Formats: sequence, structure tokens, C-alpha cells
Amino acid sequence: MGFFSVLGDIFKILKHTFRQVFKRPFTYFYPFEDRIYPERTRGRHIHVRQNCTACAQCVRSCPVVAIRIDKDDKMYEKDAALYFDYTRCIFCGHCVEACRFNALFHTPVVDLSEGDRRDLIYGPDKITTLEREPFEWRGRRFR
Amino acid sequence: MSPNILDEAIDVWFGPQHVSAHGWATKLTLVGDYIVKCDPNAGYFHRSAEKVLEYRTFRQGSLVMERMCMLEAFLAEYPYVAAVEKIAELEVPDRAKVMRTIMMELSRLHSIQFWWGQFNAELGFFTMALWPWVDREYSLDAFEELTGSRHTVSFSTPGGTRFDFNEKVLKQINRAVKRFEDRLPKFRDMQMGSPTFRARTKGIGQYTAKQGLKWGLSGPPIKACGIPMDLRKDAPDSNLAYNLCDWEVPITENPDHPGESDALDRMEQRFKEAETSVEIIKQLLPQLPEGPIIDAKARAKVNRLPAGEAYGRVEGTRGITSLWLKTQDKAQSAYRAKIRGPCFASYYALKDLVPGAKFADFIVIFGSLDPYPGWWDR
Amino acid sequence: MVGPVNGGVMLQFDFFTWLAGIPDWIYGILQWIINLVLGVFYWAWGIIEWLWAMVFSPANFMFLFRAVLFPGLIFVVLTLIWAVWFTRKLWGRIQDRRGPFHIGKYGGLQLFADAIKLIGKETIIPDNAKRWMFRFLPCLLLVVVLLPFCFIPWDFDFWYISDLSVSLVLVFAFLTAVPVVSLLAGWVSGCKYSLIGGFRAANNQFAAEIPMIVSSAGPAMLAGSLSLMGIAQAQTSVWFAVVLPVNLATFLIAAIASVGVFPFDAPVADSEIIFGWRTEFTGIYFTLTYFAEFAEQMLYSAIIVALFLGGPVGLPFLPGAVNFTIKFIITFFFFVLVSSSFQRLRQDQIVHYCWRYLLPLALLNVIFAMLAIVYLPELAALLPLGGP
Amino acid sequence: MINEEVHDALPESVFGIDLENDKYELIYIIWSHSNRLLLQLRVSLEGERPEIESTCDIFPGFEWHERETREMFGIEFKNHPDPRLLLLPDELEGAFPLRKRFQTDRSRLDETGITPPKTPTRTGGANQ
Repeated sequence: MGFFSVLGDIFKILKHTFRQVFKRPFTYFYPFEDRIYPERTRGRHIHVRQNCTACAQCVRSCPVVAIRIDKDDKMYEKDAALYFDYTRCIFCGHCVEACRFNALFHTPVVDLSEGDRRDLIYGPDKITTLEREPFEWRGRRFR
Repeated sequence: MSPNILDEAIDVWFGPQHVSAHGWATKLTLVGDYIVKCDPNAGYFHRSAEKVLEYRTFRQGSLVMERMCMLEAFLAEYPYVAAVEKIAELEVPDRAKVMRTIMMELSRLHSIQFWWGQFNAELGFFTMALWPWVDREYSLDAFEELTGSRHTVSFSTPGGTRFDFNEKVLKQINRAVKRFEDRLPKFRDMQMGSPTFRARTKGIGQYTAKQGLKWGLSGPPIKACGIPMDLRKDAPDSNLAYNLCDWEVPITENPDHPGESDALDRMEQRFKEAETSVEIIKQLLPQLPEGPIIDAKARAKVNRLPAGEAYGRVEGTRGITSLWLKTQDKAQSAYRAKIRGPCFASYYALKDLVPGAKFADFIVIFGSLDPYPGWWDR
Repeated sequence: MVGPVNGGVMLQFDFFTWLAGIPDWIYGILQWIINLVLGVFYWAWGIIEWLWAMVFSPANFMFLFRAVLFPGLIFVVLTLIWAVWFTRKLWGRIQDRRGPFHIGKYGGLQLFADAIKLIGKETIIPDNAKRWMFRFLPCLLLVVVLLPFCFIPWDFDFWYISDLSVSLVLVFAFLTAVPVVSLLAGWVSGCKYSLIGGFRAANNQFAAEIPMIVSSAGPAMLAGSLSLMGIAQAQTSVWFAVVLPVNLATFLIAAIASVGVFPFDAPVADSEIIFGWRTEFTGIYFTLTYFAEFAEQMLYSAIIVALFLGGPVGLPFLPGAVNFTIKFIITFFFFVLVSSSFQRLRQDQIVHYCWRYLLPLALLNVIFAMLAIVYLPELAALLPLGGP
Repeated sequence: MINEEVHDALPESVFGIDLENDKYELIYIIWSHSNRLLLQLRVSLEGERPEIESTCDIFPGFEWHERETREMFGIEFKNHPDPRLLLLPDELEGAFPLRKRFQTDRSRLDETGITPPKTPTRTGGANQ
């Protein structure tokens, strides 16, 4: 192969990498900065107890049976307590789609990591509210 | 191979935990630096998807299918959806057809970009590995804007699609396409122009089209031999909108070995495939018709299907992806579903393709066939 | 003292004279002990004296300061850590991502954190490895790579450690030992991948050694001396890179090949043979081998600066060592840039390229230099060859 | 005889279907690009371990498909080059998981907290 054409290619490649050194990198500092999540992001669920009519459509439509309903634990006249098991949930959104009384929504909250598997089962108290205990690392609040 | 050669051969396991063997294990018998025998061994990713499909309702089946190959989720879930639509005779509205085609082409583009990075990483070139992955982020943002999840998109359902385009999604798609186009000349220099890349991939893993077909290869590995075998043109699907735009099947004709393809041709072929996908997207975007996104009677019809058999096929990034579905009368889930992945054949082809090559070339040959364990282990 | 002197019958034992003899007997013992203690004390004091002179007498102290502190061990290890940080940051920037960030201002302390973590890690010795060789080789490797740093001419008059008349040959002797040690390390750690990695390291060296030595013969010949300091001094008027540009290129490429960095990455090809001959080293051994690789890269860039870019010769108002370090940083930057912009070559291709392209080029340039000196007298006047 | 006429026949897949009480069906799918032909060959088989001739010598592409069908359904392929297990771990040697009779291990079902599926027809007619 032409020796000088190879030399030309080599220097073209070096030019590319050299110019790349002075460009702004693409990544950001995750725990301190975060990107904006689109509004349709299928993150963790929120269960609005007022609209819920305990019809258990979400339980039936969930492919991995990650929702457990407890009909007799009522807060309003006709609703039920839902237990979301986030170890099984695959965030496919079928439950939100199946719920005709819009009692179930997704939130763009996706960092659900927990220390213990049992904490990942969100009972009625955790599923209906968004705030969680704040998470500090090196003096900065992340959650 | 004279017998006394084999007694000095050593067996090296290119095993499941190997850095660049993502979950497949191959036993290579090496003599010195040459591979004498190669024994691929599948089964490390087996999740028995076909048994699981027998316990899922028809609306949930596409979730299992898209997990076969997360990289091309739109393309992976489509065979199941097509098969169910054929059995239930659902009529897909035009808007859904065009949306599906656009998203499938974008998913093909982003899967090729991922493969670029992976192939370069296997060649040890991390700079060029990460640059395509940066461009891929733009199409992932488009997926998330449209369906809410970056990989497990579950966008098509029998009878249409679950989500609709809005102007934010269109903006993201244009950003991804534009980003790919203005970085393409730079990638061509870095990739095809790089002497070390040419040295590593010229004449490696060479096979004729006839041999390729005998092994069952399809998609880019065959198109690189010069045969325009593409399901989008051969069997145009009624539920997709490939006929609305004019494009022709990209093939790579290598002058110095006409009917054959080696790793370099396959890379060139994928450059062309990415360009064709971008072209299709650009032609289809303005032709997006208004109208409903799902067949009205879809939800009712899909709960219980009449007895029947159907074969849904699509041209995935790695080859022909298809699902054969058989349903019993008034059953809620499939009676038997057979998933056929393109990489099933490419992993099998290693048995005859690799002997004779050097040990360092094994990863190049297999990388150029774009392996994805989800397809052969299901 | 005992005998017929006292007129009586000869006593077997004369008690009184014996009693009288005891004090001077004890005195004799005491004297002996005192002499002994004094002797030991004086001997110890002599050693401390010698040590004190060795360390704190002005000439020796400055030599020790130079050997241990400035261009010596501490400085080299700190530059080593800075080099690793610089490489990771630069790779990050080239690959469109940020390098280490969290620990320290700009990820500066990341290296120290890594080092401490790695030292703390458990060192696993595989069972079919040869135990004591497995333990000994990484340390030998780091020693072999760090020793040549004492011959690097950081500065002309004062800030250099030592200068032998044949330091160039000695440095190359050390550098040839490195792949032998890596081959042994690969062999000894008993795993197939590391064995293949070790042979590839030897193959890399076999391919890159001759072009490197031939292209280093150019500057040695022009300077008329084999010592790095001599070569650096010869470049006061014109840098050898100007006279021998092709030799600079071939030396650089051969250096990259013998270090085993990117385009010639076969010994540490992580996608084929996991981590080459270093696969089995964990914990402290991994730190040693990892630093040895970067130390080798630094060493080669330092040699390039000394041979071709005129060592401490540079901006007059800056002291010699600072000039040297600036050029060293630029060469090291070029090392990292080249190592992150090419795919990996197979080892037979490495041998093929090194022998087919580098060797003739190096020879060509050396011959041109010779002819130039003979026929162009004013060129010879620039060099300290004592031309006509 | 297929591969003589159709020069570019692509062996797409071979798989079996279990029609309960020992009736099986074997389907060969071959795709030919030049004349846009999709061939579906069906063979119905009888008996506990049905036997059939292997087609590996004509279409090497079918070799692994046949291995998988053999381990999943127990359909024997005579003179198959290497009839080992392909996807299944060794302990499932004779279990033939894709047969309708095969029951997944339900002993730890209560741990998962799933309420067992109530309506039997939900699983496509397979008896519980």
C-alpha cells in the first residue's frame, strides 16, 4: 500500500484525536448534575388513592405480577392499598395504561437502589408520596 | 492436520467470563498461534423465552420478545406483534405504520452505532469505541421522549402503537439524524482510513455468499457478499411503510474477491446500512399522516384469538428476525411460539469460519458478524 | 604465691595470699570490661561519625539530596503518579468523557486513593504458579525500570545524578531486561492467557529492539560519545531532531512498540488475552506492574528528550531541569495521543512493520547524517566533532 | 433435492410442536431470496421418542436447530454430527422442557408471593 498515503491517513487520525482533546466532554457529573428526564419517563409509580376504585385491573395486566392488592385496607370509601414489588417490576407501563380511573402514574424518579431487598417493596405509605429520606454524600444533598 | 500436531495443541476456553466474550463460551484448540479447532458452546443466556411466551397474554408477549435483543427493541418486538395482527386480522392505521417504520430505522441506526463501538473496543481502540456511543445517546433520548424508556421501549402493540409522536419527539429524532450525518466523514477517516484497522480486518473471516447461506447467515453478513437480500424489499410487510419511500438495498461489492466478504467489507456494509436508514427516516418524517394510532377494536380482539398460525418476520440489524406463532381456539396466550434470531446462525458459522485463523483474529471474525447472545440463547 | 615460703608444711592452698590476691583480680576484670565497653562505644561512635559525614557533609548531602529527592526517587515516583493521572485525564478527554473527578480537586488524589486501595487488596497467588518467583518478579520489574532514571541528564551543571561514559548502552541494557521479566512473569503465573501474553511481550521486544538501537546510534555518533550527558551537551547549538528527524520518528515508534502501548498492544491485549502477562497479579503486585508500564513510558520519553530534543538546552532564563521537564511533558503528551488513536495490531504484523519499515528508515537517516558531516564542513562545525 | 433447484436456499429454522398425547409436528422453514420463496415443510411424528433423518449434510445451518429441538422435545435425529445438549444445563438432559407435560418447579412459588393463576385456560390449554 502506498507508504505516503498511509502516512497521510495516520496524520489525519492524529489530527482528529488532537482536536478532540480540547472539546468539552459529553459526560456530566452524575450525582451532582443530572439530565432533565422527559415527562413520559417510566420511573417509579405514584398511586393516587382518591381516584382508585380497587378494580385490580393493574394487578391483572402486570406481566410479572409485581403488584399486590389489599382490598380491605381502605382510606377512602372505595379504594385499596397497593404493594409495588420493585424487585419484580420491569417498568413496562401496562398497569398505568390499564388503569381507567387514572389512579396510577409514572414519575421520572429512576434511582431506586436500596440496601435491602425488602425495602424495594413499596407499601401503601411509600407508594402514595414522593418524598424520601434525604441522601447525603460528602456534605451534598442528592435526594 | 497430521495427528502429532494435535497432541501439542492447547485448549483455551474463550469462556463466558472472558472480557470480550459477553456470555458465550468457545473452546479453541490452539497450535502455537493458529486456531485448529473451534467448538462454540451456547446456553449461558438461555431464559427459555419460548416457554415463557406460552404463559403471557398477547398484549404482554411483545415485552418478552423485545428483551431478546435490547439494542434493537423496536425491531425485536415487531415479529410477535406482526404475527398476532395476522391471526387477529387487525387493520393497522397509516400513522402507526409510518411511526413504526421511522422508529425501527432509528433503532437500526442506533444498534449499528453500538456495534461500531463494540467492534472497535474488541480491536482495542477505545477512542473510536466511545465516539459512536456518544452519538447513540441522541437516539436514546428520542426513544425516551417517545416511549418513556431508553431500551425496553415496548412501543408496538397488536393493532398499532402505544404512544404518539409530538413535536419534542420529532425534534429529538432530527437531532439524532443530524448528529450522525455531520460526524460521518470524521468516522470514515478514523475507521476505514486507519491503516491499522485495514491491516487487522483485510482478508479476515472470509467466506463466499454460498457458504454464508449454507450456514443460515442473513442480513449484513450476506449483503456484504454482494447479494441484496433484504426483507424490507423482498417481502414488504403490509403493516410497515417501506413502500412510501424510494431507497435501494445497500450492498458492498469488493473488487478483489467479488462473491466473498471479509471483516472490512462487513464494516463498509454497515456504513452503508446506517446511511440508508438515515435516508429512509428523512424521507418518511414529512410523510407522517394524521389519524388514530391504534386499531379501535384492537383491545377487544386481542384478548382471545381464534385458532391459527402466523409467521412474523422483520429485517433486523443482524439479519432475519422472525417468530412463528400458533394459537389454539379462544386461548389467552400462544400455544407455541418459535423465535428465530439472526445470531443463531452467525455463532454456528464460527465452527467452520475460524479454524486456520490466528488467535488474535478470533475476536475480529466474530465481532464482525455482530454477535448478540440474546438471539441464540433466547 | 603458694609454696614453702612460710616455713610450715607446704600447704596445699595458702588461703591468705589468695585473699590478698582477690582485689587486684577484680580490678583486672573491671579494667577488661571497661576496655571492652569503651571499644564498642568508640566503634559505634565511629560508625555514626561515618554516617554523619556520609550524609551531612556538604558534598555527600547534596548528592544524596539529588539522588533521593530532586531528580531521583521521590521526584520520579511523583512524576509517575502525575503521569498516570495525566494519561487517564487525557484518555478521558479524547474519548469525549471526563477523567477521574471525585477525589481531590481535579481527581488528583484519585491515584493515591487507587494506590492505597490496591496495596490494601488481598494478593491472590494462583495455585499452579511458582510461589516465590510470583512474588519476586513484580518488584524486580519496577526496580529494573526505575534504575535508568539516574542516568537521565536533567541538567548540565548540578541537577543530575550520575554520568557514565557508556550510560546510553547501560540504559538499553536495563530496558531489554524488562520484556524478559514480563515473559518470566507470564510463565510463572501459570495461566494460559498470561503465558501467551508473556510470549507476545518477548515478541514485541524482538520486533522493536533493533530499530530502536539503530536509531539511537545516530545521535550517539553525531555527539561522538555514548553517554546521555555527552549527547545532551552536544546539542547546545543544534538539536539532533533537526539533523535526524527520521530517527526521532523511528525511535518514538520503536519505543511505543517495546513499551507495549496502543498500536502495538499485543502483550496486554485485553480483548483477546484478558490482561496479558499481568492477568494474575492482584493487589500490590498489580500496582507494581501497572506503575512499571507507566514508568517505562516516562523513561522512553525522557530518553527521547535527551537524545533528540536537546535535553536541558532550551530557554536561557529557565534552569536546565525545567526546560527538560517541559519537553518531557510534551513528549509524554505525544505518547498518550498516539496510544489512543490506533487499533491494535496482531503480533506478526508488529514484527512485519518494525522490520520492514522502521529498520531501513533508521539506517537511511544515520547514513545521510554521516555523508552530511563529511561533505558539509559547516555542519560539522556546529557539532563538537572537531571538524576541519 | 431442494438445494439443487433453489441455489440460494437459506435454512431459516427447524422446530417442533407438541400436540399432546405423543403427537409431534416438525416444521422446516427455508427462505430463498432470488425467487422470493418462503418454504414451510411440515412433518408429523408419532410416539414417545420419534425418530427422523437429520438434514445436516444438506443444510449445515440446521445442525444447531436440530440439536435444540432434540433437547427440547426429545425428537431423535439419526446420524446427527454431535447430538449434545445445546442450550440446557446437563441436569435437564431428559426433561424435554418444551413438551406440554413438563411442569416448571413450583415448589418455591409461595416465596415469590404470586397468587397462582386462577383460570386454567389462561395458559393456552396446558393442563396445570
